[in-house]
Amino acid sequence: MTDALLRIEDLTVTYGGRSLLGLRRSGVDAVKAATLTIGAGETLGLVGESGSGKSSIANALLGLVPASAGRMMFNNTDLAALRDGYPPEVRRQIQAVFQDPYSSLNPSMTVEQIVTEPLKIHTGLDPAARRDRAEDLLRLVGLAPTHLGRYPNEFSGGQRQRIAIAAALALQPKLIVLDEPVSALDVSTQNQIINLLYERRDATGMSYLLIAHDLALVHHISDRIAVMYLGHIVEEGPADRVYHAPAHPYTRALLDAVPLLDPARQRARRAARRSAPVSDLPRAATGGCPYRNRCPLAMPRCRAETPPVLPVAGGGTARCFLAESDIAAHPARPEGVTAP
Amino acid sequence: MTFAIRKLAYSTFAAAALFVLPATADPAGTFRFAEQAKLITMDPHNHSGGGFSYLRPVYESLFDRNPDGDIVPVLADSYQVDGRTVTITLKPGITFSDGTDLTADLAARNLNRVIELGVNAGVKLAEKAEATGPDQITLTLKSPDPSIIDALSGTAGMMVSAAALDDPALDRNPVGTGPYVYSPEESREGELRVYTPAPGYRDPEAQGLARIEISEIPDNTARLNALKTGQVDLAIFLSSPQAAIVDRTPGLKLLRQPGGTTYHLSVLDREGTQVPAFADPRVRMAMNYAIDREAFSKAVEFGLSTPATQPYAEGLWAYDPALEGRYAYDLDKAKALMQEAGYAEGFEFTMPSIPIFASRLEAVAGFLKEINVTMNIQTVEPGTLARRSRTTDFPATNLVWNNAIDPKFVTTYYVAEDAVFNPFRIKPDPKLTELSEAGLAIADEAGRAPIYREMLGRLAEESYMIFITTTPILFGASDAVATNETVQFRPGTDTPYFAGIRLGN
Amino acid sequence: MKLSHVRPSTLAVVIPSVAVLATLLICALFAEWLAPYDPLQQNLMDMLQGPSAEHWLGTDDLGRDVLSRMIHGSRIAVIAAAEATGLAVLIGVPVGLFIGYRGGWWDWVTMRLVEAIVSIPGIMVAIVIIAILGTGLHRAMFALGILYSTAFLRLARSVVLTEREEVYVRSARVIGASPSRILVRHIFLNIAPPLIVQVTLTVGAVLLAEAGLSFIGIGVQPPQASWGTMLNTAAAYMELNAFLAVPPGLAIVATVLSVNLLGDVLRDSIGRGIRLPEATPVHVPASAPARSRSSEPMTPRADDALLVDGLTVTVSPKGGQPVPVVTDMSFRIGRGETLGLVGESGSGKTVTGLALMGLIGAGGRIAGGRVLLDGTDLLSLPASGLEAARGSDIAMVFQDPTTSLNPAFTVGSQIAEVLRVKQGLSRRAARDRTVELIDRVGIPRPAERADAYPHELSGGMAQRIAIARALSCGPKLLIADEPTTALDVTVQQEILDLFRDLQDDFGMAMLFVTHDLAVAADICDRIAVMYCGEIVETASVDRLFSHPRHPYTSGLLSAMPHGASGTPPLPVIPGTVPPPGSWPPGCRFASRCAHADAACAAPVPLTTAEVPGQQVRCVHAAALTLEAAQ
Amino acid sequence: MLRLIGQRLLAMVPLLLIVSVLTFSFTALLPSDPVDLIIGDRGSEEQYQMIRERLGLNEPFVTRYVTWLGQAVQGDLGTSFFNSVRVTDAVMLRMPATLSLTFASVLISVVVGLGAGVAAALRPRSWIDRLATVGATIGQAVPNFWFGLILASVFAVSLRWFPATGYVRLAEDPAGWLRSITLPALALGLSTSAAIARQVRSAMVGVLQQDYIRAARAQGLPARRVIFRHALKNALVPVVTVLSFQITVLLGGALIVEQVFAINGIGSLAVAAVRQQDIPMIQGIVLVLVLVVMAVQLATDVLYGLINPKARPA
Repeated sequence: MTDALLRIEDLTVTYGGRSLLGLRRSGVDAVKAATLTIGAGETLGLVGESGSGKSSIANALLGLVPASAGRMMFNNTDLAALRDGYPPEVRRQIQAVFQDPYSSLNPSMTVEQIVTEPLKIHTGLDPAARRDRAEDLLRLVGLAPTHLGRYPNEFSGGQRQRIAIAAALALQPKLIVLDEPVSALDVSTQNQIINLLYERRDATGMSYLLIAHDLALVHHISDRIAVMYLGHIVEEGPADRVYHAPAHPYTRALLDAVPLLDPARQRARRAARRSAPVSDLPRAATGGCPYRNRCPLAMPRCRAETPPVLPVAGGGTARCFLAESDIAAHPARPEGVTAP
Repeated sequence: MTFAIRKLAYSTFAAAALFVLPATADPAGTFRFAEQAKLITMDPHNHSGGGFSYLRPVYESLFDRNPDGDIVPVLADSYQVDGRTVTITLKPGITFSDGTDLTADLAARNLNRVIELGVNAGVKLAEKAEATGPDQITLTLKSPDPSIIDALSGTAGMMVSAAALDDPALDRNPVGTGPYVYSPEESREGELRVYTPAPGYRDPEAQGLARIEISEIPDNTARLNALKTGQVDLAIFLSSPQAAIVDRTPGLKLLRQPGGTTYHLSVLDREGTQVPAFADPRVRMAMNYAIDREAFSKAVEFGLSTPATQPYAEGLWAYDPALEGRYAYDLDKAKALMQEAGYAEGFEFTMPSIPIFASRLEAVAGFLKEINVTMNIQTVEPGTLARRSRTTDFPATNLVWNNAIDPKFVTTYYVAEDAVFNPFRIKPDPKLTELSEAGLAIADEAGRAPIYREMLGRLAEESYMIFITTTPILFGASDAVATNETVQFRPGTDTPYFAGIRLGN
Repeated sequence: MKLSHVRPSTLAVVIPSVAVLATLLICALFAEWLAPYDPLQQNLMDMLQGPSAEHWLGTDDLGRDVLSRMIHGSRIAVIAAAEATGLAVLIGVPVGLFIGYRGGWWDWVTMRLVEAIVSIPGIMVAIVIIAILGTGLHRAMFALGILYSTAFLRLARSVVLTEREEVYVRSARVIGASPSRILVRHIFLNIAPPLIVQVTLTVGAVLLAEAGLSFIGIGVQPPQASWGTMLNTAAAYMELNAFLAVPPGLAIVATVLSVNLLGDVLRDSIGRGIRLPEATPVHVPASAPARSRSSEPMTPRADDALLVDGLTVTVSPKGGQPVPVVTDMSFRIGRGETLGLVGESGSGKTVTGLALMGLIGAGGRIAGGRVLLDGTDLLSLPASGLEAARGSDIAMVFQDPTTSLNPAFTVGSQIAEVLRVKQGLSRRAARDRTVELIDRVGIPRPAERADAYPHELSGGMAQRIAIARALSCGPKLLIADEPTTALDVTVQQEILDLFRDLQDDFGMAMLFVTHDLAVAADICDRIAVMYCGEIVETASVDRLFSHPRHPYTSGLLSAMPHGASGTPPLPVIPGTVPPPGSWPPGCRFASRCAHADAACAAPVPLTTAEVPGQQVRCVHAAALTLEAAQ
Repeated sequence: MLRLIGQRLLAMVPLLLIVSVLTFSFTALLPSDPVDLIIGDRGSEEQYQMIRERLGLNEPFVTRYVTWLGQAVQGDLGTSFFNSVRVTDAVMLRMPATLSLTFASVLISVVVGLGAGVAAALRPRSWIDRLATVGATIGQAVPNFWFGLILASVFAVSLRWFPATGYVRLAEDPAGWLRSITLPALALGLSTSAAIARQVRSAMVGVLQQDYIRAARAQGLPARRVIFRHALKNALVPVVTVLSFQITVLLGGALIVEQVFAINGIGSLAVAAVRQQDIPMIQGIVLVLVLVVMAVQLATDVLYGLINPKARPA
C-alpha cells in the first residue's frame, strides 16, 4: 500500500518496566505487536473494551509513551525511533482530540490562548494574524468569535469539544487521533461533534484514527475498523465487513452485547441467548489465543497455538483459527445466534 | 614580713549549732534547696562561677569562712605566710569518701592542678605547690598575695581524691572529703542533685540530714512556685519580681544576707578593636552618667537593692565614700560627653545576657538608647556568662561583683593584662598596676584601704566598669527554714552551710 | 475571581480580615508616626501599669508604652512574614518545579532530603539553623524561610506531577509545545491558586513560629519590640500584671486569624473544580417557577407497585434561591413491571430516583406530590418509617459499583450487615444468606468472594454484589440508576440478563434509570422519556420505539448510533439541554424543536395520546408524523 | 500487617541515614570552634590540641561520621562536649516529660477534634457547625505558648487548680503527673484539635456525599450506624494522615510549651545545647526526635492499613 499515511508494524507498548532503585520490574504489555495501516484521507476505527490497549496505541502514536518495539512509519519517518520527541514538522502533522472535554482544556487559559497556542509554536504569525486565524477556526467548529476571550469552564461539554477540535485543526494536520471524542457527551450532542469531524475531514482530506468502544458508532464513520482485545488486534477490515460479517468471535460478542433499538428483535435475540454462568477464568489467557477463556467457540487447538493473522473473505484479517477453516460457516448477521 | 596564725581553735560551724539542738546523731530528713544556676561542672578546679552549692556538700576546702566572716581552717590545721611562701599544715586523718587519705602529696597535686587549669582567678598569683612534709605543703607565689588564704577557702582550696582526679568524668563524679556524697543514681541531669551522708565522715554531728536535694531551677517563676508549693525549702533569689513576691507570700520569708553583689557592666573592648567608640573614655563616662540608678533599683530590682558606683557597699573596708554620687544620673552631661567624643549619633554593640539579667539589661539598653547607644542583647546559656565573658565574643559584658571578696581581685578579674575578664588583653595604666601591687604588699585592711580607694577612684575615671546597684544576697525560705537556726549562710556567697543543718522535727 | 461571585457571608469574613491586615501594614509602615512613644523609651517609675489615658495599653516592666511597642512590633511581624515567606517561595517553587519536571535522581535525592527535614519537628530545624547562623530577627527568618521552603517545594512539585498527567498537558505535548514551554506556560499558571493559598498559610505559620522563637529567646532579641519578646516579658510578670500578655497575644491571634481566613476564602474561590453554569443558556428572561401541575392527578390502581403523582423537587444552590429540577412527575409501575426512565444528563432522572428513596442530598427538597408504594405514601412517613421502608420495601442500585460499595469493609460484611439490621438475622445466618445471595447473582466461589474488599473485584462483579445487597431483603421496588453505564458493553449485557433473571425470581417492580434508549429497549416494559425535569412521553416499549409522539423522543431515537442510517451527516437535535433554572416557561423543548410555534409558549400538560397508556407532553403531538426507530 | 510493618521499617532505613548525615553535617557547619568554647581563650595550643584529640575533631569528617553512626546504632550517642554527661542518658531522662506532654495533647486533640468535626459534619451550616468551624479557625491562630500563659494565669495562678510549673514523673505520682500535664497538654493540643476538627469535618462532609453512603442509606441502615460505622471509618483515612503530621508539629510545639511551664523536657535541653553549641547533644536530640517521629509514622501507617484496606500490601 504505497499511499499509506501511517503504517504501524508490530508495535508493542510496555508500562511499568521502569527501574526503581535499581530493581527491575517486569512491565505489562498494553499493546502487543499491533499492526495497522491508515491511508491518506481514511478513517480507521479502533474498537475495544476498557483496558484493551487502544488508548496506548494513540499515546504511542502521539509520542506520549515510548514504543518498546515495532515501527510507526509516518510519511517515511519511523516515529518509534524518535526517542527525543518529534521534530516540529512531524508534530504539526499529527494532532489529537481527547475524551474528557473538561480536563483536556487548560482551565487557566482563554479560548484564544488555547486555539492560538499551536500557531505560536509552529508558525511565525503575528498576534493579529493569529487572532484572525483563531476566529476562522472558531467559526469552522460552529462557535462565535466572541467566545475567544472566555475560559473553558464557561462552556458545555459539546462546546468544549468544539474548542479542542479547533485547536487540533489549527495546524492543518494530516492525521488527527480522536481518542473517544464523544463518549463523554450526551446522545443529542454526540452526533453534532461527529458531523463536525466529518465535515472537516471531507473539506481537508485528513485522516483520522478514531478510538471508541461503541462499534455501532465507529461503523458509521470509519472506512476500516480494527478490534482490540487485551493488547492484541484480533480483527481488522473494511467497516461494513467487520460490522456485518465479523470474523472473530470477540467482535461478534461485542456486536451481540449492544442492545438493538428494536424491542421485538432484541427480545428475540435475548431469548435465544443462553444465559451462561459467569466465567471464573482470568480474562487474559496466557499462551495460545488470548480470547480463549471467553470464547464460546474455543477449541483445544486454541490453547496450544496462537492463531496467526489470517485473511478474511470480504477484506481484512482476523486472528482466529475459524477464519482459516471456513469463512462462510459463520453467519453474516450480528444478531445471529452464537451457539456452535 | 611574716604573718601567721598558729593553732586556730578548731571549730566547725556545725559545732556552734550543736548548742541549741539535742545531740541526736542519726541523720534525718531531706533538705531541699533550689539553685538558680544550672550545674555546669562538679570539678571544683574547673568551676567558673555560679552554682557553688552543688559542690559544697561533697567538697571541703583547706579553709572556710565562718558565719561571722572570719577565715577558719578546715582541712588545714594551720598556715603561715612568709612573703611569697605559704606553708600549710594539713589536719591529720582526713579521708575521702572513697576511703583514701588526704596526703600532702595529693593536696599539692590538687593545688597545682588549680594553678595549671588557670580557671580560678584567686590563685592567679600562685606559682606552684609542693609537699614539704608528711602533712605539710608549701605554696610558692609569684608575688605576695594577702588574699591567698581567702582564695583557698573557696573552690581553689577544695580537695579532690586521687582517683577522682584521674577520672575524665570528674565533672559528674565528685569525690571529696565532705559530709555528704553525691548520688548520681538518684540525681536527674539538669534537674535534681541528690546527696546522702558520707560513710565514715570524721564528724557525724555535721551530717544532720539523711538527704540533700538541690534542684536546678533557672526560671524565677518556677523557683518561686517550687518554694510556694513546698517542693523546696530554700531557694536563691536575685532581685526580681519573684523575690518581691516571696516577701509578700504568707508562709515564706525573704532572707537578706549581708555582703551581696554589685551588678555592673564591664567594657572589655576598651581599645576599640570591635567597637571603636569604646576606646574613648568620654563615651564610657557618658554611659555611666546615662544610667538612672535610683529608678533602676526601684523598678528593676523592686527596691531590693541600692544604687552603686563602686564595687563595695557602705560599711565594707574598701568602700570609698568619696565615690558616692560620682556618676549621678545626668543625661545632659552624658549627651555632652557623647557630643564631645564625636559620637552624638551613637553606635551599636552587643551584650551577652542570661535570663535572670534580661530585665536589667533591657533597662540599661533603655537608658543607653537615650544617648543614642544601641545595645543589642544576646542571650547565652545560664551558667556560661562568666565563661563567655572570658572570650572576645562580646565587646562588653555584665557581671556581679561579690562584696565578700578581696579588692585585689578587681585587678585579677578586670584590670591586669592577663585578668580573667580582660579577653582583649589590654595593658592597664601603669599607675593602676603599681597601686594593685602596693595593695598586695600590705597585710592589714587599714593599711590597704587607702591604696584601693585610690585605685577604685582611678578606675572610676577610666569608666570601663560601670557599677549599677548592690543587692543583698536573697534567699526565699519557708518559715520553718527561716526560723531554723541550724540553717546558716556563708557570708557573701549564695550558699548555706550544708554541714550542720538539722531539720527541726 | 470575580467579585460578583463573592457571597455576602464571604464578605463578612473578608472585610474584617483585610481591615486587620491593612491596619497591621499601616502600623508597620508608619510606626514612627503612629506610636505615641518611642518603643524603647522607658520610665522605670511608671512600670507595670494597667491601661490609662496616657498609656492606652499600659506599660511594661520598664515603664515602656505597650501600645507603642505593639505598633513597632507589627513592623517586625510584617518583616518576619515577608522575609521568611518570600525566601520560602523563592527557594521552594523553582526547586520544586525543577525536580518535578526533571524527575529521576534529582527528584529522588531532593525529596529524600525534604522528607528528612520534614521528619524533624519544624521548631527543632529552626533551632538548629539558628544555632548555625546565630540569633536575631533576620537570621531566624532565614531559618524559617528554609524550613517552609519545603512546603512550597512539595507543592510546586506535586502540581507539576499532577498537571503533567492532565489531558490538557497531553494536548500541549501533541501540538508540540516544548517541555519548558509546558512547564512555564501551561503548568505554572495552574500553580497560582494553590500557591496563593500556601502563601497565606505560611504567613500565618511564620508569625506563630517567630513569636515562639522569640518567646524562647532565640528569635528577635530584646530590647527590640516584637510580639514574641513582649510575651516573653509578660510571662515573667504574670503574677504582677497579667494584662501584659493580652495585647501581644491578641495581636498575634488577630493577624494569624485574618491571614488564615483570607487563605480559606481564596482556597474556596480560586480552587480548581468549580464549574459555573454554562454561559449560553436558552435566552429566557426568568427561570420557570415550580409551576403548578399541568397534568391530571393520577388515581391509584390495585395492581400498582408504585404510583408517583405530581412529584416536584427543588434544589437550592449554596446561598441561592431554590431551583426546580423535577416538576410534575407522575407515573406508575405495576407489580413485576419494569419502567425505564430515560433522559440525557441534567434531565432530572437520577434526582427522581433519589427522591423516591427520600435521599436527595443537602439543599434538595421535595416541594410537592405523592409517592405511593403499595398504597403507602412514602413522603408522609416520618424519617424512621422511611428508614424502615428503605432496604426492606424499596431498594436501589447505583451507577458506579466501585463507589457505591464501602471501600473499608468486605463485600460480604456489607450484605450481612443489611440482613442483620433489617431482618434481625444472627451473625451466622446472615453470613450463610450472604453467601447464598452472592451465589445467586452468579459469582463463582461465593464464600471466598464474600471476604473480598470492593477494590479487589472487577466492576461487573462489584455491581453483582451491589445488586445482591439491594435484593437481600426482597424489596417490592428496585430502583436501578444507570447500573450498567460504567461497565463494558459485554459486561453490561451480563448484568442486564441478571436483572431480568432476578426479576423473574423476586417478582419486584423495577424503575430502571438510563440514558441509553437501547438498554431501555432491552430491559423495560414501559418507558418514560424525561427532558428538563419532566416526563415528555411515556408508552410501552414497543409503542415508543415504533410510534414516538414527542419530537424529542423521535430525535433521540434517530440520533442513537444503531438507529442512525449509514454515513454522516448523522441526524442531530440542534442546541444543548438548558440547565435547571434556565428552562423556558412553556414547552421546554421548544427552542430545539423543528415544529415549535407560538402554541408552544404556554405550559404543556402530559396528555394521553391515541393509544391508552401512551402519554405525551406536546401540543402538536396528534398532528406530527415522527421518525421511529429503524 | 506484619508485612506492612516490615516494608515501612525497611523504607525508614534510608531516611534515617539521610537524617543522620544531615544532622551530622549541619552541626559541622557551626560557625564557632567548640574547642574554643570549651576552653575559652585561655587554653594553650597544647590544651587545644589535646581537647581536639579527645573529641576526635582531628579525624576526617567521614571517619567521624562512621564512628558516630556505629556507636549511635548501639544506642551510644556520645558524650556532651561540656561535661561527662552521656547524650543518650540526658535525652532519655528528658524524653518522658516531652513524650507525656505530646501524647497527652494528641489524646486531647483526637477526642476534641473528632467530636467537634463529626458534630459539625452531621449538620452542615447549623449553629454547631458554625461554632466548631469558628472555634477551629481561631484555635489554629492561637500561639500555643500564649494559650499556655493564659491557662496558667487563670487555672494555676488565680484558681490554683493546677500547678503553674514543673513536671511530676508518672512513676512517682500518677495523680500529680496528670495535674502537672493537664494545662500544658491543653495549651499544646488546642491548635491540633482545631486542625483535626477541620480535617474531620471536611473528610466527613466529603464521605457523606459518597455513593456508598447513599447506598447504605438506601439499604435503610439507621443514620447513626451509617455515620459512625460507614462514614467515620472512611473519614478517618485522611485524618490519620493529618494526625501523623500533627504529632510531629506537637512534638515541636512541646519544646516551646515546656518553657512556659518550666518543664525539664527536650525543649530546654535543645535550647541549652544550641546556646552552648554542644554538637553531640544537638545531634543526639535531633536523631532521637526523628526516631520518635518515625515510630509515630509507623504507628499511623499501621493504623492507616487497618482502616484502609487499599493501603495493605496485596
